[in-house]
Amino acid sequence: MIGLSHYLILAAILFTISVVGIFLNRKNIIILLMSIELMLLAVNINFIAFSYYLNDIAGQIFVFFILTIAAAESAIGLAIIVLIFRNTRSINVDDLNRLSG
Amino acid sequence: MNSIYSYLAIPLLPLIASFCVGILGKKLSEFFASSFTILSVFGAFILSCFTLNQTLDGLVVNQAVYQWLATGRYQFEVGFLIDNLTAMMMVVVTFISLMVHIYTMGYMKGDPGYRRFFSYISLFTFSMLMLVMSNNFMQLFFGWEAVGLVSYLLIGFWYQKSTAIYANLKAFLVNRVGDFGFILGIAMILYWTGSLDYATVFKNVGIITAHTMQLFGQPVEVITVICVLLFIGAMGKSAQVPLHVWLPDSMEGPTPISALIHAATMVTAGIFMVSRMSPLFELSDTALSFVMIIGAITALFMGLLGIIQNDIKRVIAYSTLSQLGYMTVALGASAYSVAMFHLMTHAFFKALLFLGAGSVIIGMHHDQDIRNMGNLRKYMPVTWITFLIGSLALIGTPLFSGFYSKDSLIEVVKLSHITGSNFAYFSVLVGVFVTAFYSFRLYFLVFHGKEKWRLQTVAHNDDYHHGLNPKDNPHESALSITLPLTLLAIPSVVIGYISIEPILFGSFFAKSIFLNVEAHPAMEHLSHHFHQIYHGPFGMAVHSILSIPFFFATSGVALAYYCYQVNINLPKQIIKNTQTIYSILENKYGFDSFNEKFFAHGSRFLGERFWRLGDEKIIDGWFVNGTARFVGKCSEKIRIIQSGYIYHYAFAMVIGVFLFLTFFIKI
Amino acid sequence: MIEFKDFVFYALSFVLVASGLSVITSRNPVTAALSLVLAFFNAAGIWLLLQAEFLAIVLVLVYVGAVMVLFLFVVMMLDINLDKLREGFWDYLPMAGFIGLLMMVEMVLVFKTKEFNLSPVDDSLKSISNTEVIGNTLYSTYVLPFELASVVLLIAIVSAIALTLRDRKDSKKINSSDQINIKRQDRVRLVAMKSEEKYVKSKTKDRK
Amino acid sequence: MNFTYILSYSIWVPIILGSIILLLSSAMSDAQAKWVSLASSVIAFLITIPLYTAFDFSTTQFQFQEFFHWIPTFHINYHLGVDGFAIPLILLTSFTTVIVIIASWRSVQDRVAQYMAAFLIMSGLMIGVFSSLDAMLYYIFWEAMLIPMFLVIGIWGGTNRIYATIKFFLYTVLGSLLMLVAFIYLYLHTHSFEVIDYYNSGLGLYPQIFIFMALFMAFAVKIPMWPLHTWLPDAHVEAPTGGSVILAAVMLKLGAYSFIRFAMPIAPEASIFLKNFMVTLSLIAILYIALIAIVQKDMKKLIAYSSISHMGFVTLGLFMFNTIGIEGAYVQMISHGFISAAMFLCVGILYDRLHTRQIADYGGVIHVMPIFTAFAVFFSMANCGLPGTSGFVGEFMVIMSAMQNNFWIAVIAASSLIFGAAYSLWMVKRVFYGELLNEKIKSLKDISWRDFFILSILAIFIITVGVYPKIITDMTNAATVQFLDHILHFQPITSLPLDV
Amino acid sequence: MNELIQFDLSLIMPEIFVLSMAMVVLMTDLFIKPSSRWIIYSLSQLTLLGSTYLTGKDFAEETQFAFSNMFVRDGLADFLKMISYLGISLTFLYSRSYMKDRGLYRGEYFALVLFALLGMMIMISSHNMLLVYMGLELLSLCLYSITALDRDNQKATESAIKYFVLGALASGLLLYGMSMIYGATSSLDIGIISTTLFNHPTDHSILVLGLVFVLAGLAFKLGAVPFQMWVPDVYEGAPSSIAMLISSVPKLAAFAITIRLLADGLQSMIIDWKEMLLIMAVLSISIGNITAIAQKNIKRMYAYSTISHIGFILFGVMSGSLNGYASSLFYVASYMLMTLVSFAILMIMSNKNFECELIEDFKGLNKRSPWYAFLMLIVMLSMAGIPPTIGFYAKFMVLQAALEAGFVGFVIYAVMMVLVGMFYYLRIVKLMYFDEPKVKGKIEASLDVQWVLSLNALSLLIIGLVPYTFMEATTQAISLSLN
Repeated sequence: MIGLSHYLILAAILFTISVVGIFLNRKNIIILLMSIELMLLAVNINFIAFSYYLNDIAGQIFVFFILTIAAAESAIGLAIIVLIFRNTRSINVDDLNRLSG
Repeated sequence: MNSIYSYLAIPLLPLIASFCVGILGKKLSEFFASSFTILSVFGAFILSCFTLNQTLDGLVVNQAVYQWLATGRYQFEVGFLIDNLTAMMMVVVTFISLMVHIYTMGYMKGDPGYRRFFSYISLFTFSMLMLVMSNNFMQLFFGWEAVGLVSYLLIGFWYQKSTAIYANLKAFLVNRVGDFGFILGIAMILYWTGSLDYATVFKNVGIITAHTMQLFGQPVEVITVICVLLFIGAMGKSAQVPLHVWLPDSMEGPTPISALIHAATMVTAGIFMVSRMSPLFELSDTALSFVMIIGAITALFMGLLGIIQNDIKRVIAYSTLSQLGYMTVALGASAYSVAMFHLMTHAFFKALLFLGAGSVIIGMHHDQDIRNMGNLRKYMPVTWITFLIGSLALIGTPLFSGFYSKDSLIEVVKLSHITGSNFAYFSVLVGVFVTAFYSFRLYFLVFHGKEKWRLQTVAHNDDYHHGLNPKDNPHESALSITLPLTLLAIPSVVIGYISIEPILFGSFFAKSIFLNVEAHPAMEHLSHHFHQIYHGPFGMAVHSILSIPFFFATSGVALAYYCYQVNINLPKQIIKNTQTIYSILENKYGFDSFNEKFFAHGSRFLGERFWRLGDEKIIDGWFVNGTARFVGKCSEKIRIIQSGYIYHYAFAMVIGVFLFLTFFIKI
Repeated sequence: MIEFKDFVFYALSFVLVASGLSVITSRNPVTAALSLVLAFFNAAGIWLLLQAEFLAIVLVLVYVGAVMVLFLFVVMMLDINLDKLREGFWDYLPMAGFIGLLMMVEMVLVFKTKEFNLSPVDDSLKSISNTEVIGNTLYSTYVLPFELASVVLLIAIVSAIALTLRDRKDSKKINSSDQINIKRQDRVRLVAMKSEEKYVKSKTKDRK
Repeated sequence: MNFTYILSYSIWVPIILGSIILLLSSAMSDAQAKWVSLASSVIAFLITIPLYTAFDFSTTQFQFQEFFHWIPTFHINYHLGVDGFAIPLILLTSFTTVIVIIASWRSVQDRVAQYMAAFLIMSGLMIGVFSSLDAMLYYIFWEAMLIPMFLVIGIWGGTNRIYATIKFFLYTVLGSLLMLVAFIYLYLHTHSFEVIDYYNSGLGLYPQIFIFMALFMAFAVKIPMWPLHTWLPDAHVEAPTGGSVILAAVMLKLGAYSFIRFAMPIAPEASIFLKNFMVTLSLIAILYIALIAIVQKDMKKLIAYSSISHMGFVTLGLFMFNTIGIEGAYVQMISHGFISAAMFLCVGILYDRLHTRQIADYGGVIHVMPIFTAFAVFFSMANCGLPGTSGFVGEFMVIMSAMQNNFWIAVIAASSLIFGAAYSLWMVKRVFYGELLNEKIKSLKDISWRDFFILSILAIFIITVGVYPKIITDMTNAATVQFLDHILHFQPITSLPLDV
Repeated sequence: MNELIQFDLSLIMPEIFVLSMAMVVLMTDLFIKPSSRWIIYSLSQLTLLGSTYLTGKDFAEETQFAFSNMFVRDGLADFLKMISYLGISLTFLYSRSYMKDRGLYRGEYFALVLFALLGMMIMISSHNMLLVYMGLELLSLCLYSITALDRDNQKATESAIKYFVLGALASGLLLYGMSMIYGATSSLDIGIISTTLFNHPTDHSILVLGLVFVLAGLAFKLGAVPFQMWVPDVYEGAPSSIAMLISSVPKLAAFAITIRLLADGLQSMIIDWKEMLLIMAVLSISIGNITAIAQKNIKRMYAYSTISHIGFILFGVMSGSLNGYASSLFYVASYMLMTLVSFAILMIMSNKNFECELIEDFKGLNKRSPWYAFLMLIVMLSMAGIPPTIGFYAKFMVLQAALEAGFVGFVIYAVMMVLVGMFYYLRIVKLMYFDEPKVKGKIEASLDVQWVLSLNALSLLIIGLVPYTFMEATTQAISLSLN
């Protein structure tokens, strides 16, 4: 029988994948952002699973807002990436170390 | 003159004079400066004589002037104790001071520091009077240090001379070593008797005799510790071995100072102090033995050094050391009055000798080397005669003042049974011979024989000793110099004869000096001798002609005559044959070099170590700057983490979360 | 005995995890983006299992339809040197694997071993359509966040424009008010000069 | 006359006058600034005089008390008041400020108004420290005082001034931060920042030790006690003359005063418990530091080390727990205030003329500056504790009190008689005596009437206290008795575990 | 229902006003010439004035809820909002000429800052995790784009992307945590979470799991170690005016949600978050102070100093008592006042061709302008925590609260770190007062900036002399809100 914990574990696995993704794709900002999207997906699965098992709509509402805001966030994030690319002709994270120390 | 405040005038007169002259300085004429101070000291002298007269009538004043400090259960007052002992000292001090004042007018003529000098010696007179007149330890210590200060200032009077400023620093420091013991002694007295007032202390002192304290793991009688500590103070001031090293060097000061401070008055402060403290010292035989042995060593070994000195003042200085040793030996034998008696006679004839030496030095144009003198009696008759009188008094020629004091002293040591008295007796006996020898060595070399300055060809290498040109003749000094010489010569001759009876065997010191007759009967025996065998001072002189001291003295004079008048080359041969002994004497038994190497270098070495290693390297280097450096290094290390790469930042966050999870989730 | 629902869950989960892994390991950002699309589709499926139909659809519409397209658009637009980005790709794997694995184990242990003490809030929820419930609550209870969400979107628009919109460098647009407002001193500059003769003289002097 | 707010006036008048001078600094010429500052400092000094004349020395009560609620949230009050311990130090402070301003007349050329203002403000703050009866108020004055000093050393100091001033600041703050922790701890226990409430806090021994050590860090740095002393030589060497004078004459006293006011009465059992510790440190200061002073090559450093050594007497006297010791320590504080001020002024006078402080650069100064030399020798003598000067009284009393405790403590303490003379007079010998070899020294002129005036006033004070020290102990007698009574009969009520 | 909405709206009036005015600003910008930007500036300042009025008009004496208990208006909220208005207003004022010089004096800037203010107000007033998240994102998105507003500045864009990526990661973590807490307590409402946890002890470890993630998100916003890495880079990279904005007011909002979530919602988990906060606080204080020493760029130095200040704020929160929260509130408010001045002086010293950002640039400021040097001195002393400045009381209150909570050892450690911190503050003082100026020339600022800046800086001293009112306000705000 599939229970709540299955969903939570699935989300946990996704979450972990996204964390590992951050480590692996450290140089590519776009995939970095995608990893974060994956993380948000894990969060959403959590919320929806809880919402379902709690019989409470609030979780789903939260997910609704997460989706909205994540979209807005991506827009801004991508805009900044475009700026970066214009300025340095690269999105390589290694090139972004003018600020350090 | 019954109110205590009237006695204030005695010390204050010189103080006021000193202040006026010192502060106004160059604005005063030389004549005014000197006459003002002389008048004030003269006033003090006259008042002192009055006081002496009063005390002879049995007056004893012990009264506070004002309260100095009151704290808890302790009260410290400034006050005077005037009794026979004090009065005698006051007269001696003011008299010699007066003589020196007068003498200085001639001696210091034309010196740029003329006024300063008068200011200093007046200040000294004040300090010395405060010392002798005090009725408590605090004030005693004040006078004690104040005379030390003036001594310091006067030794370094010619401040451009490097030897002088070396000597004055040394004098002060060595004295400070003595004072170190002295103040500890005072502190112990305060602790055990609850007061520093003489009267109270002497009243309470009986209580502490039974007490012992642990020192180096040994039980020691408290009273012994107190006495030894106090005596250490006396050792500093009265130049007893091993704290004597400053006195020969102090001869760098002007000669009047040597006479006043470093012969007649200040250096005897220790003797005076121990006499004053007789109620304490009488309670501890151990301390008395200690005193006696130290005195004996000083008396003999410092005298020996006098033999080889060539500087006229140094010879007299070592003689002073030796005589101070004599006095100390007397103290150890509980013969305080004898010590005081010798102190007084010594003050007169030693001042005379020093002033005479000063006169010679002027005559020789500041050449002090006796090897360059000779036959001065022809040119300086007054000096010659007075000097001879002084020398005779010093070696103890019967009927001279020195005879009475010294002979009594030797006798009382002989009669004493305290531990170390045998050694002391031996020392003082040999000392008589030595004294006679060096005194007359000096005398013959200076006043008799060839006129050796005429042989000199070499230019003087020292700027300050001009010396006499071979062709010049020395002249007798002016009246201001010869007058004091003459005035001092009189008591040098007669004072012993006059005063031996009242001072030693009469009741003169009865109220001032406490004697435990049962434990220390030497004085009693001496008195018995004096009255029963000699029948008075003249009889004493007659008797002494057959005594051992007289024999030693005459043989000393004879030997000096032989060596320096008859067989002039003998001394050189002796020196050649006794190189080792001679070099030991030459090095003054190595005290100076030991002090220099061990104490001076040692403390500088330690200081340097503490500073460079302790302060700079360990505290500053490791802890203070080390911490700063450590933080700085940490800072640089932590900066590296802030690499500028986004992924490192993200890692930090993720790892942070991970660590938090690991720490806090308990499954 | 595996129920159908379970089977669907496992199947979807497997693909979801696989596509997730593909997102983080693919060489090309485009592949990654497409894998992410796949992941979203599977997630939407899982959400359907959890009876969140509305959100499942929104996920597909909004995320797949808009966000991922935006991603792809940017990926395509930017001329990216892929090789450089892949340098040392696996260097951090040990650490990542270690931390990821442990973290997962920790979380799984939390979820696995403990019983949830859940108290269902409202049973009536299941009787009405999911979309309707969401609609109702969104416009009543959650009206404030809803309004704020609109502000967030507005901000996204404003800032995206503010950041990326720029005048083209070769644009010849004329600002007429600037032209009218111009003053003489802005255009003409009077320069005081030394007289020519002196200048020449000094020149010759220099030559000497 | 009514002197209700006399303490506030003493504190705020110099601060406000100083601030005004600071604000108007650009509008004033240097000469104007000097005269205005002098006038201000004299006014400030005159204000403090009624503290002495109107004080009732027979009672142990705090007098001239002022009480206002300041921060009721934490029961912090603006509470001022003085007892016999504070009065002499307040007078010393305001007096020294006048001295400093006169002494800086010629030696300061740069930013005169700011310099003078800094000292005026500092003096107000220091009086604040001496008269605060509220721990927080005290702490604020204590810390605020650092700032002008920091700037004075940093702006008008010597070549290595920055290292010195930062070291000074951090060292001091290290201690005072721990003191703050201790105050807060006490506040949590007593719910008050009133010093008097702290006295009756009834803490157990271990909390007391904690409190004592925290306060110790603050005060020991200030005094300074070995091994927290290394800031002092640096600070003194680099500070301008006025800074050195204030530092030595007043600031070091703050630490000792605070031991009397705070550390010992608040933690009486602990102070008895830690007596041996404190005595050991004091003795190290007396002996070890004296030895270091002997080998110094820089005059100011020498005097700085001698200050540390002398302050060792203060702490030694305090921890003898007898009347003569505490009063001796107190007299030593006052006396050291005068003597060290005078010594630093002397060095300053030389420095202004030759711009070097190295002993080796001098020699034979007496030939050209006899009057000055007379003063310098006198102050050196006072520094090595010559009887008749104030320097003797404190040392004498402390040695007396040490003997009541232990023979060997007294022995080590008395050794300063030797070492004190050694370093003071050795310096005198090398600087003032000897032949005139240096050409530059030959051209020196003797001191001006201004310097003469300052030095004679100081000399008169030194002699007065030396000849009649009762003038000081009369002020402190009653306070001392109560102080000892409190410490020796302290009864803990409850014990507060350290880890609350 | 209608009345209810009306009541809700009346509570939220300031937010509505700010939102509407932000849009007005946005629209106005389209229709005015660049030379008339002062209109926008004035409009923005008017907005803040108006919202101050609206908030102050019915300053909350008691806690009131709106929008199904999502929105709360209480003493804490109103106090923080008032300070935020002040902060934003000062930010506008101080940055005016700086932004003009760099061509950033544009409508978007004002609109975005006002939107960010809205986000902060929402955060401050949120009583529901959803609203917390909304407010947070509202604020963050604005800040990301403002950071990148100087589009051609490589440093600025670099810092923006760093801020953005890490911020997104942080909100992912925060959301994950929220989901856990939601699951464990079946509610998003902070009040209900609190009562549920009190009444029905639920599974602990899942709560801890949630707590760790939530804390990570909060710590990121505050800039506490180990989530502080963005702070120095963003401070350095962003234009000074924007760094000033990021460093000042958002900390108030972050503090508010920290208090709401931890002290209110998860109060029964105090044992757990106390320790976590302790670790963060100790690390922040140490790393902040120690790393600041090695900095050459003053904005970076400010960043590390901020991190250490955050450590202190967490120290107060960690104490877990009303006293502790009040101390943190006092700290964060006074911190805002200090940081504004510190950045303002930086901007005054910059001009069109010169960007003052190296510590070296402060050399000899006393010679160039004694007054600004004095103001900077006050700020540095205040940041170092030397009385009688406001910074001292901030530290005093925090230490007092921490000591009350029994952290003797940590208090002593913190105090030692304060000492380390003094070193770099003193270095600025040293450069200003003891060194010779590298650049000559006077420092010019418009009259209003001069006066306000002076007032602002002097307030640090004046509040330091009479801190009672301010202290009482914070204590009141906390005790009214958290009972």
